[in-house]
Amino acid sequence: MKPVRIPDMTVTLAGIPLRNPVMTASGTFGYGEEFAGYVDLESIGAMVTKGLSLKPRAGNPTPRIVETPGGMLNAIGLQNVGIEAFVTKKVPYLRGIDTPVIANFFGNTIDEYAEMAMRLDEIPEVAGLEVNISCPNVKHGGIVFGTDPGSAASVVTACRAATRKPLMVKLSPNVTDVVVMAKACEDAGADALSLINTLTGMAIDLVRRRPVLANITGGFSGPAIKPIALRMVWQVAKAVKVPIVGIGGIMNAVDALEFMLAGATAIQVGTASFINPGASQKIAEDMQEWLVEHDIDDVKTLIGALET
Amino acid sequence: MKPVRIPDMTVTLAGIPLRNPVMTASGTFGYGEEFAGYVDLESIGAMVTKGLSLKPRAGNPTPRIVETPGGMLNAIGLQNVGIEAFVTKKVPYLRGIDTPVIANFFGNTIDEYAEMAMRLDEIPEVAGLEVNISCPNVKHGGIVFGTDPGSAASVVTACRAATRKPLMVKLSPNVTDVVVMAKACEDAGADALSLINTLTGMAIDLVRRRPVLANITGGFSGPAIKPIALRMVWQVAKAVKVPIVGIGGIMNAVDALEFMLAGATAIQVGTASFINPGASQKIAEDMQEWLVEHDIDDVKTLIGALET
Amino acid sequence: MQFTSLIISNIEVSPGYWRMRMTAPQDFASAEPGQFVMVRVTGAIDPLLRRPFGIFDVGTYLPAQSGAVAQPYLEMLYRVVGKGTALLSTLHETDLLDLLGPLGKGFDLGTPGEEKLIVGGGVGLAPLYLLAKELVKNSKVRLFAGGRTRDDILCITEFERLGVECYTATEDGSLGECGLVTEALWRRLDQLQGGASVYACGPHGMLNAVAGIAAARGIPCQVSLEGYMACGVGACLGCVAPGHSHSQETPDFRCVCTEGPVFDAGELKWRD
Amino acid sequence: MQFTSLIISNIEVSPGYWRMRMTAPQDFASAEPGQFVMVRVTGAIDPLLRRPFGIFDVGTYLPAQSGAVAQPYLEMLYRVVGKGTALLSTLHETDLLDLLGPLGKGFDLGTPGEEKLIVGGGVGLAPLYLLAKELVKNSKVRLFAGGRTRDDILCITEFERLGVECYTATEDGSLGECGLVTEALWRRLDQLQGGASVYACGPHGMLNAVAGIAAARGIPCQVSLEGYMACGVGACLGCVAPGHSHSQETPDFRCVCTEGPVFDAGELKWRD
Ligand SMILES: Cc1cc2nc3c(=O)[nH]c(=O)nc-3n(C[C@H](O)[C@H](O)[C@H](O)COP(=O)(O)OP(=O)(O)OC[C@H]3O[C@@H](n4cnc5c(N)ncnc54)[C@H](O)[C@@H]3O)c2cc1C
Ligand SMILES: Cc1cc2nc3c(=O)[nH]c(=O)nc-3n(C[C@H](O)[C@H](O)[C@H](O)COP(=O)(O)OP(=O)(O)OC[C@H]3O[C@@H](n4cnc5c(N)ncnc54)[C@H](O)[C@@H]3O)c2cc1C
Ligand SMILES: Cc1cc2nc3c(=O)[nH]c(=O)nc-3n(C[C@H](O)[C@H](O)[C@H](O)COP(=O)(O)O)c2cc1C
Ligand SMILES: Cc1cc2nc3c(=O)[nH]c(=O)nc-3n(C[C@H](O)[C@H](O)[C@H](O)COP(=O)(O)O)c2cc1C
Ligand code: FES
Ligand code: FES
Repeated sequence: MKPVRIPDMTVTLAGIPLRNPVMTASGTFGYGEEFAGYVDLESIGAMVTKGLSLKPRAGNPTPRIVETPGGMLNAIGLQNVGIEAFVTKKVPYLRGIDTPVIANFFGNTIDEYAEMAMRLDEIPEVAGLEVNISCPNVKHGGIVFGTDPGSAASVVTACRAATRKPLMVKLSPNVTDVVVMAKACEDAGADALSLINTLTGMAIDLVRRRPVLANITGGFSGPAIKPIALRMVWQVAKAVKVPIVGIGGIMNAVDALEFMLAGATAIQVGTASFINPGASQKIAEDMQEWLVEHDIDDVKTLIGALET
Repeated sequence: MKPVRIPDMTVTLAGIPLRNPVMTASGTFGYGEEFAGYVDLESIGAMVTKGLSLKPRAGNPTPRIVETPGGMLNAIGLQNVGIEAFVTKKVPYLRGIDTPVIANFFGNTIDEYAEMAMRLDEIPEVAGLEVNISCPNVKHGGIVFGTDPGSAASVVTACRAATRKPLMVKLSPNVTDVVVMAKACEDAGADALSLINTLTGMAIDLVRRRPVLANITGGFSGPAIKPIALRMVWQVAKAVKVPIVGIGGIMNAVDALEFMLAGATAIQVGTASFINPGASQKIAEDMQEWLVEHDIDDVKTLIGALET
Repeated sequence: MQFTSLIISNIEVSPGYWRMRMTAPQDFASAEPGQFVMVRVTGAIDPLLRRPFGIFDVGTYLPAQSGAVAQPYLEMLYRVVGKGTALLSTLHETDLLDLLGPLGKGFDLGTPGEEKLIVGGGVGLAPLYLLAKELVKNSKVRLFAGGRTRDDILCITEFERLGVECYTATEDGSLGECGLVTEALWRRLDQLQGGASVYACGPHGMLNAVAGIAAARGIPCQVSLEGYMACGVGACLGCVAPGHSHSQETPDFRCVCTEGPVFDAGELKWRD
Repeated sequence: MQFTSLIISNIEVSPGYWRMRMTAPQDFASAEPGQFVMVRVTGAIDPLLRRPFGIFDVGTYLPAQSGAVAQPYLEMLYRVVGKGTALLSTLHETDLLDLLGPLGKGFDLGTPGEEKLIVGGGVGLAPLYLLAKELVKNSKVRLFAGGRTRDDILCITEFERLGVECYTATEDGSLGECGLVTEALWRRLDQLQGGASVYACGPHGMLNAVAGIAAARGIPCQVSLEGYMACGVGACLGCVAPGHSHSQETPDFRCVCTEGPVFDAGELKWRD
């Protein structure tokens, strides 16, 4: 019998070394602490925080979530504690955990985005930034930054100027051509791209004749969206040079490795953490086991290794 | 006990009277005949044919389909018998069935679209036309007609000029703003809009390190996509005056009625016919039963009756 | 805590209402009344999300075989309303379920000796049985159980066995008084001498009424809320309920899964 | 035909291979060997699509109770490879399944009296048992069964009971000859006197080899193909296989579910 070699699971994401490619997705893992009883937080590659804004945000009225076939819709409305409370209430806990923390954030204007990037730049516990551009531009008629390449580039340029930390841009899938968006963000200085954010969906309560969500529409996530996410990751990975973080419906190690084949350097586990709070750790462990079984030394050899 | 009133299930779609709002979706019901053993073809509202082109088309190599969580991808590649064979081999059977037949068709150029519309116009058994604009424009670098409002409008204008039959345009969901597309088609003369066509997705075979589909990407359909379809139908119904046909993940009568609340005058059953070949008839029957239970006289009162 | 549970029994106790007993880890014996579990009803993705259920009872079960080890169990009382609960009701003894729990903040047991008034609407009784079991140790407990018809009045015998005095009311008069159970509650409060506190679980309209009654009488009232939940651990922010001072301008949302499901009625915003 | 079937038994006949007997409508008795069924393994949406399986056997079952009505049944022999088959293997007697069938075009039974050579690879044996049952009525039948290991050689006893002469070969030599079963087929053909025809089902590589051998000897050969199927009724066009004259320029696709799954080898395009 051959001695079992432990495969190399490390990857480097825009300069951030990760012990394995498994990150947790923004908005699905709280600020880490919520999952401490279910996940060894030092077993995963990185944690991404709930999306942060300058001021605390209350979010939308309820109902905010609804299940759909193989997925869910959420209209949380970006409820978050705000950057002040993040620093005073959440960072101290994260300081004790030896796992990179990526701060996900957003703004209502380009200036707010830039200010957030500047503020986050000052927090030593923050290893990198993930800009959520799927937010309406309040100054320009509410068109979502993330669906217009020009606006997206402006946001990225402004954030880029405001931080020296690795800057990751999270792309919206609600676009005709995600490659155009990806290139605009890369050209504007993104160090990495993460995709996909949620698709826009809707659910109806037939008997009440009303939308289920108070917000009418919501963000669609979960296993149902995986085929779309995988397609977009593959398209973008072919078109850009910066590393890609694959997100969307990842429920297990096989899903995660498929995203890596499609071109992702790392992946994020979102909705799966709701169904199984230990999902991120389990996925990292199962990925390693899969590599052992398939006699692969280094997870990095899978990145973009899809044969087409 | 109150005597049970049989609810009025009829709707009129762009001048075509339907006995009920349930149609079958293009590419999922063959040319009707395939389902004769499972569905009373005179129990449904209308049948839409597999997409037709001027010449027969072979379609893509296999594998052409793959299951995904709550859905499926197909890359049939628009295999079809061509309009000649449709007239000689399929129409004679359809002639004997007292249910409107809508011919779904496509072309590689605007001229081909127009020619198809003209040819279909001559077939008395064809009650209406459904233009599939989710096809690459071979003359203009392969950009899909259905993702550019200008190209879409040109296709519709050309078809409009070529036929006096009711002309329905089938919209692609792979766009940033489906309302822009819808309005462009309405302005160009569409009598009705049907949506959604499939989303673009991908599946990977991890062990073989290859895409599952020979075509790499495929069209995503089934219950998984329902939230996106419902959202788009709602958005479009608010923005246009022409009737809407709702399509996407409809598996049962509740789904169908939800689409009507969102603004659809009729609906199409697609993937569901694969899982249950009798789905279309069952949905029509169950819709009627639901109306009886909820004491609703006329299905038309539900169209767009969502309270937001 | 996440654990796999073996179903011991799953029986229909009233049309559409089921009671399921399943194995639990040792620590479950100390679950607080009012806490809940999140149940994954299938290993497949449909239904996808876990379903929240109150803890109806906990205990230890001694299998009939001689020498068998005593097995801690938990019970749920659930109503079949949709896909997930329909699936649950098809499960049998020895089937396995994946659970998270005990989750959330339970009921405060209040001042020993003072009278305890428990109000439950339909399946809202579920988390109140374990509560009553605790409360009867130190206080007089009365239960006010309401429902639409007699089929919605559950497990009264079990409460009576604890020594709880039970009042029932149904909207159609098919069991107990005809009308709302809150009327019986009013009457009891009128007769009340000395301190008391109120515990309620049920439809939001009923909780609203009970909170109003308790506030009018100036007695403490705890309510157990429901909310659409994805995670159950405070991460998704799906389950929130408006706190007392909540308004569009001064938003104040509480997390039902971690700050609740049990709240002091005064902490929450109620319709007038 | 769409029907609900009650499972009579579901047993593992070799590691990873299961044989399921289930009730069938009366008409099923006339199913052709080589036809298939489409099985919905769950009422939920995961897995979504039906799964195609060959008809291993059909028959009539007389329940033990006196006076019970004779019950037509069908059998499937299936290998657990993924989600759907894994789920199937967890089902028990009295569970229900939703089926479509019999579907497709079966085997042509050929000229009575001539020798019939049946070649099956692994679970490819599934549709060949019913075929053998028909063929033995009029002809000498030999079975060539191949697999990777002895676990992949299935139900030989059943074939022998029909009077079929069986040759087995495994790639690892753990049962029968070591090597490919096509070698035994070559040898038999070398000895052959008079007409014969070949029937094959199994992995595409094996079918390719068998078709080549039969063509080289100029004897008729029918093969049963697999294809990814969504509908099973000729509507989705997912399952197609390239016909003999297929090329990029002159495309010729055949529908496996309606024109097949059994084809004359000569109708199809093979790799050289
Ligand atoms: C803390 C808490 C404790 C509960 N305790 C009990 C109990 O002990 N017994 C009992 O019968 N029911 C209880 N419920 C309600 C129970 O969770 C729902 O009835 C159940 O989730 C319905 O699932 P379904 O799949 O059958 O219905 P569906 O309508 O198909 O569910 C669809 C989605 O809506 C959610 N949902 C539906 N109804 C409710 C509801 N009333 N509250 C919250 N989410 C809902 C489901 O969880 C699911 O995500 C409790 C709810 C909460 C929040
Ligand atoms: C006409 C026909 C007859 C068959 N007869 C038998 C039989 O008698 N016994 C048996 O064990 N198997 C048979 N198969 C193969 C069987 O259909 C697949 O093994 C089964 O569908 C796998 O399902 P799964 O969910 O376990 O695998 P998964 O890999 O999870 O399936 C995913 C998808 O791929 C499809 N798929 C996977 N493998 C195959 C395959 N080999 N052929 C076609 N589709 C596939 C599934 O149907 C499903 O849509 C037959 C296939 C065909 C086309
Ligand atoms: C409840 C919920 C809240 C989310 N909040 C955020 C957020 O604050 N910022 C963000 O960039 N993405 C947010 N997302 C999107 C996820 O990070 C992820 O991109 C998406 O859910 C797709 O991945 P999944 O299918 O694995 O869930 C949220 C998703 C969910 C389900
Ligand atoms: C196998 C398959 C073939 C299809 N072929 C066509 C087609 O030829 N023309 C067309 O306009 N739409 C075609 N469609 C799209 C469907 O008509 C429908 O828009 C889509 O499947 C979404 O509905 P569903 O989720 O109910 O399946 C096809 C879909 C499938 C699954
Ligand atoms: S259920 Fe997720 S925060 Fe409460
Ligand atoms: S499986 Fe649909 S055409 Fe053959």
